[in-house]
Amino acid sequence: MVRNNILKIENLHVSYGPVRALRGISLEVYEGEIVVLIGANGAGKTSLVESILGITPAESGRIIFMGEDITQKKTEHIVASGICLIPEGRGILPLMSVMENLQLGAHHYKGDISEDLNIIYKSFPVLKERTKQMAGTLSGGEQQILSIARGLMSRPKLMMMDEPSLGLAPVLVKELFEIIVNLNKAGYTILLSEQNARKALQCGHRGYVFETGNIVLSGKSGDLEKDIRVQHAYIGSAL
Amino acid sequence: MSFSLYYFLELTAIFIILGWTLYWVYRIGQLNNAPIAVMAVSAYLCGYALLNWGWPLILAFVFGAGCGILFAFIPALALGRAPAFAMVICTIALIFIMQTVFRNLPWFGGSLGMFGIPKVKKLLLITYCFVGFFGILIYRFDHSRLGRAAEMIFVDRDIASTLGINIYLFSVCLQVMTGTMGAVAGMLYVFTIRTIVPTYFGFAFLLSITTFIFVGGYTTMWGVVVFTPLLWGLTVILPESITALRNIIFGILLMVTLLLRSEGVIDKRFLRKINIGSKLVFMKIFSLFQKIKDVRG
Amino acid sequence: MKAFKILCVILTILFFGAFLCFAGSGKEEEKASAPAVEKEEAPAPAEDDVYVDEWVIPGINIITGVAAYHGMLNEFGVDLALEEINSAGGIRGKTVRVRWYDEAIQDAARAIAAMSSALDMEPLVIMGPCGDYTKAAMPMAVEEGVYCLSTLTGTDVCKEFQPWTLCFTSEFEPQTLVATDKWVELNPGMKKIVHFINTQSSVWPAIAKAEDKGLHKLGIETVSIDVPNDAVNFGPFAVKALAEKPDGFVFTNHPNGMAKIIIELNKRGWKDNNRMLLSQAALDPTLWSVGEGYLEGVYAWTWYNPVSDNPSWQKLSKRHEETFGVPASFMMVWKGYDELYLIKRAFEDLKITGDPAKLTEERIAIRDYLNNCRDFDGIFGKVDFIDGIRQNPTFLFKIEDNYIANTTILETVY
Amino acid sequence: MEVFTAQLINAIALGSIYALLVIGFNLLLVVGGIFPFAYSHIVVLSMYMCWIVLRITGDNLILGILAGILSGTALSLITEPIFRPLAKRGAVLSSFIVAMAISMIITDIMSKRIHGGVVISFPLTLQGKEALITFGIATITAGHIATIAGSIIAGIGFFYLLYRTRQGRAFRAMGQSPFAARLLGIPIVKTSIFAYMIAGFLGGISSILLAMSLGSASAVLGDNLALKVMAVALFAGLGNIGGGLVAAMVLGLAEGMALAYLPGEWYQAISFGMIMVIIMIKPKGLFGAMA
Repeated sequence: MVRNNILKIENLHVSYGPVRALRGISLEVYEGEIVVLIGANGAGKTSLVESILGITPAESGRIIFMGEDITQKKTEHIVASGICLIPEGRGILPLMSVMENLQLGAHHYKGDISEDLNIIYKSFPVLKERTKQMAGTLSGGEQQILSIARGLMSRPKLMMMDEPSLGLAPVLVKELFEIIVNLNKAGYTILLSEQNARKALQCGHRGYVFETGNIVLSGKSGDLEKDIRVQHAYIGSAL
Repeated sequence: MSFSLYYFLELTAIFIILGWTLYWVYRIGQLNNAPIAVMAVSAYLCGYALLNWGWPLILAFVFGAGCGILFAFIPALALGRAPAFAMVICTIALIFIMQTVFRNLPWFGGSLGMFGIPKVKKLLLITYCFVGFFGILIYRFDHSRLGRAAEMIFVDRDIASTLGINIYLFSVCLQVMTGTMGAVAGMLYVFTIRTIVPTYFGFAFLLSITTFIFVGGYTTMWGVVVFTPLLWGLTVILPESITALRNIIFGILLMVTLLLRSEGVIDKRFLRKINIGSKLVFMKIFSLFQKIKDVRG
Repeated sequence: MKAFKILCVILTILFFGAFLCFAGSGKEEEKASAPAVEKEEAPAPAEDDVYVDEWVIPGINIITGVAAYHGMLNEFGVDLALEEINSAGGIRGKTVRVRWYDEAIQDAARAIAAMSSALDMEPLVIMGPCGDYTKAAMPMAVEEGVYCLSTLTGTDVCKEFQPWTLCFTSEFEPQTLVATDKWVELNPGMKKIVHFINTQSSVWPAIAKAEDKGLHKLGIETVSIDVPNDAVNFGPFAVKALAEKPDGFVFTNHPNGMAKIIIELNKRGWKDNNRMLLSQAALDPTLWSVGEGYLEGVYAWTWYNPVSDNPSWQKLSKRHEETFGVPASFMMVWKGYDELYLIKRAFEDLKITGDPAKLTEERIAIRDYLNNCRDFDGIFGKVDFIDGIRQNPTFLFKIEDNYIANTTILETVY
Repeated sequence: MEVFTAQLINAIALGSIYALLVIGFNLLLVVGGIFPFAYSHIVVLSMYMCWIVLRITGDNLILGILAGILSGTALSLITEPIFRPLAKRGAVLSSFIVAMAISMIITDIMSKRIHGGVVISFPLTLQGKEALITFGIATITAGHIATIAGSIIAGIGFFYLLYRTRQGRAFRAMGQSPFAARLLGIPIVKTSIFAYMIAGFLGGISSILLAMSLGSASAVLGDNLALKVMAVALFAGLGNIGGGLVAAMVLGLAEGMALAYLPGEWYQAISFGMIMVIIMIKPKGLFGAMA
């Protein structure tokens, strides 16, 4: 069945002053998919994610989301139209309570959000216990869950995650990827940029491999996993 | 030379020394106005020694400087670890406190002040000797091991302490050193004015120095040297018709400069360009000489 | 790099050398008195021609800063005088112009810059600094030997720089004695008085001391309360005063503070305004602006008569009312007017030529003439100057419907 | 006993003046990301605007009050584009100096261009000619009640705004981490403009309350208030809004009592000395920063 295209990037160029971070990137994301971006640090994964959200301006190329060109749009409009980013290092507000962080997640939505809160509290009971606590007092894992929950509050059509497994204990990483898969089953399209290539490719449908600002390889995650170059570079050879 | 030129040069030198005291302590990220309070202490004590005890000039000068340095220790020891803004308000408070203290102590002539400080011959030469001396001191500091340590503290205090730099001691030494410069500047200022009143070392003085250093550039020592004469000269030669607008012109100038170059006109990048540029020019001249010598040789 | 190190060493040695010569310069014996000690006869220049084609007199004034209205009112008075003099043929046939320099307020560096630019004009006389920092600018003028009309900076400062400066305020002690005697006489039965003072100003503490002395002589106890310049709320001072259960008040602080404290006292039940005496600096426009409606019956003493019927004062006061809507009373308004007429009289009587060759000679002539100028026809009528100090009578008056009424002139013996 | 209550009322009035100003100061500091030294000057300039309108319309109070509030808001909004590049670069120190430059310009305008620079005083209808309640020498004037009530209402309203409303959460988020705020879709420019507007609005109201309680305004009032408000903010901890209110009351009481019971000439040294000692002991301020 033909799934409609959520996100389409055509020949995107992004640079920070003299440094050219992205050199002509093109990729697509279809509804209900988990697309994985793997690559070394500084290969341009974070720059791509930030330029989609409009934080770093794109020099040339186009970003089309749900058929609408959002390249020049302001971040607040992009977030309101349904893209959320769970940033590297989780980006929660430590001196505000868990409840306030969640409420901020739905900042662009002016209506009643208590119904969304209940869903979140049902699916993540740990947040319900700590709802009045300052977010800074939560553990690493809990902060990651809060970050994801806050993303959900904005009712996204596309969830972008930038290295969510960073700094988590192995047992929590497993739990994290289960959450990602469950979310996907619940209908959320996810764009996952990850260092942990093995885990990411296992739960992802398709993947792109980044190197110094351009895509060197793309395809189904199964094929990528078997590809020798990917194994050498990111998974560590199975030999 | 004409009066206005003489006093222009004299006051520019004193403003430059005080600008450097702000620059030097800001090298480790602290904004310190204590030298202006130290100015008051050294000026008053030097004046008192001259007028009441009748000491010779050089002895009174050294006595004033000594008391100034001792006094500079008090805020330095207390403010070693203070963050930038806390230090600003503390030292401004110290200035007002010293003003009140000298106004109410019976020996210093109260708010009427002290009169009749003798005129010092060749004061201009002496002032510029001190400017040169302090300039060399700061230049050597900037290009020395200490300068690099200060840069490290400015960038990140925690990493600096991991490298074994004792930030507290560094800050105290810098504050006492700039206190000395403040003491010397205070006495030179009083020898220029030849009367002392508690409010000489107050808010108006602070405002002009802050303007000079922030427009000139507070991350390099040359910003103050270039911009103090420019800005102070500007206010002196303003034509009669627009002297009334002096404050507004100053305010707008300050605002525009800081918006365009938030670190002042002469910042580190500007200096690097000049260094590279001057080396190129120097090379060209040098090679020109070579050619002439070859041709003649 | 090595060359640079050597250069540094040489420079440092040079500086210490200069430092030593600093030691050698020693104290230069130069008291404030004039170099030429003996008083020679003022030279009457033979020919009557005037060297300059226009008299340009430098004036140092408060143009910028928070007290800019002082400078503006000073210029207001001088402009009127210039109009009158120039329309009546100027001084010795030549028109007069005043070149203003700005000394700002409480900024010594500005005061020096203003005075040095004025001195660079090789002037015959300077319509002197009028702010708190006259003392910063005067040593320069005294050393150069130029007479400065820094008229309102108090007798103490004037004595320091005598004979090179003129003072419109006379000795405070005799004046306050006469004023407080008359005031106590009009309000019998006062035992204890609260005295609001301001220790931050350089002129007012001396007046306060003289007033205290006068009151103590009459057996009245005084309690001093200091009102600082930057006070925002004046309630505490009024309460502190009322707590002393006084019989009356004397104000020797900033007019803005005077008016505010009087309002606070009235609001806290003090009704007897006659038992309040404002010191000589009170007649600032601030007093009328802030104190409107509360000053009924308050006494004040000054050394000039703000309701004098002298035609020139009436003219100035009328023009002041047309421009500002309030009749003139502030000393800054008329001080420039009298200064300019003093200069006119000196130039004409001494036949000043303005010839650069005779500059020093003429400066000393002007100095000696003005220091002891007899029955000068000022804005308030005839007045004498002895040793640079103006001999004023003392005026005590009451404030009615926000202006000055029934003035009594008290003869003062100096 | 009357004397003490009278001095207490004065001190509380002084404290509430500082509290009113420190709220706007902290808001601009937290959300605007700048050091708003010129905030008190903007408040005093709005007092002047209110006075001008009162004179033109012949003491029509409603128009005067409206003028004060509108000019406070407008002036604060005018400074927003000036500070925006600095806030974006996070150059707080440069914003302190630019604010000082603005305060120089405002003081110059007030000291020459309005009423010839002479101190302006407000009509008695605004100040209240007679004291409302008097017992002995202690009096409570309309101005006192207005400022105290005003500061309490402003404090509570401000807390409600910050901790209970959507916009308040956006303010605090921007204060703590502008990057995270952007990710959450908070419009950075619109929010900071809104923050300037609220601070300006509060400044306008404070200018009216100040006119009622002080009864007059002068060019130098701006500088005096600015120094005191900066001291209060630092005393409580930069950006700490709750702490700012408490510190304003504490400093107001201390200064009021110092004015009342200590010898006058040492008052300035003591009040500044106290601030210096506290900041030396706790450089981050009494309550720590950015709560």
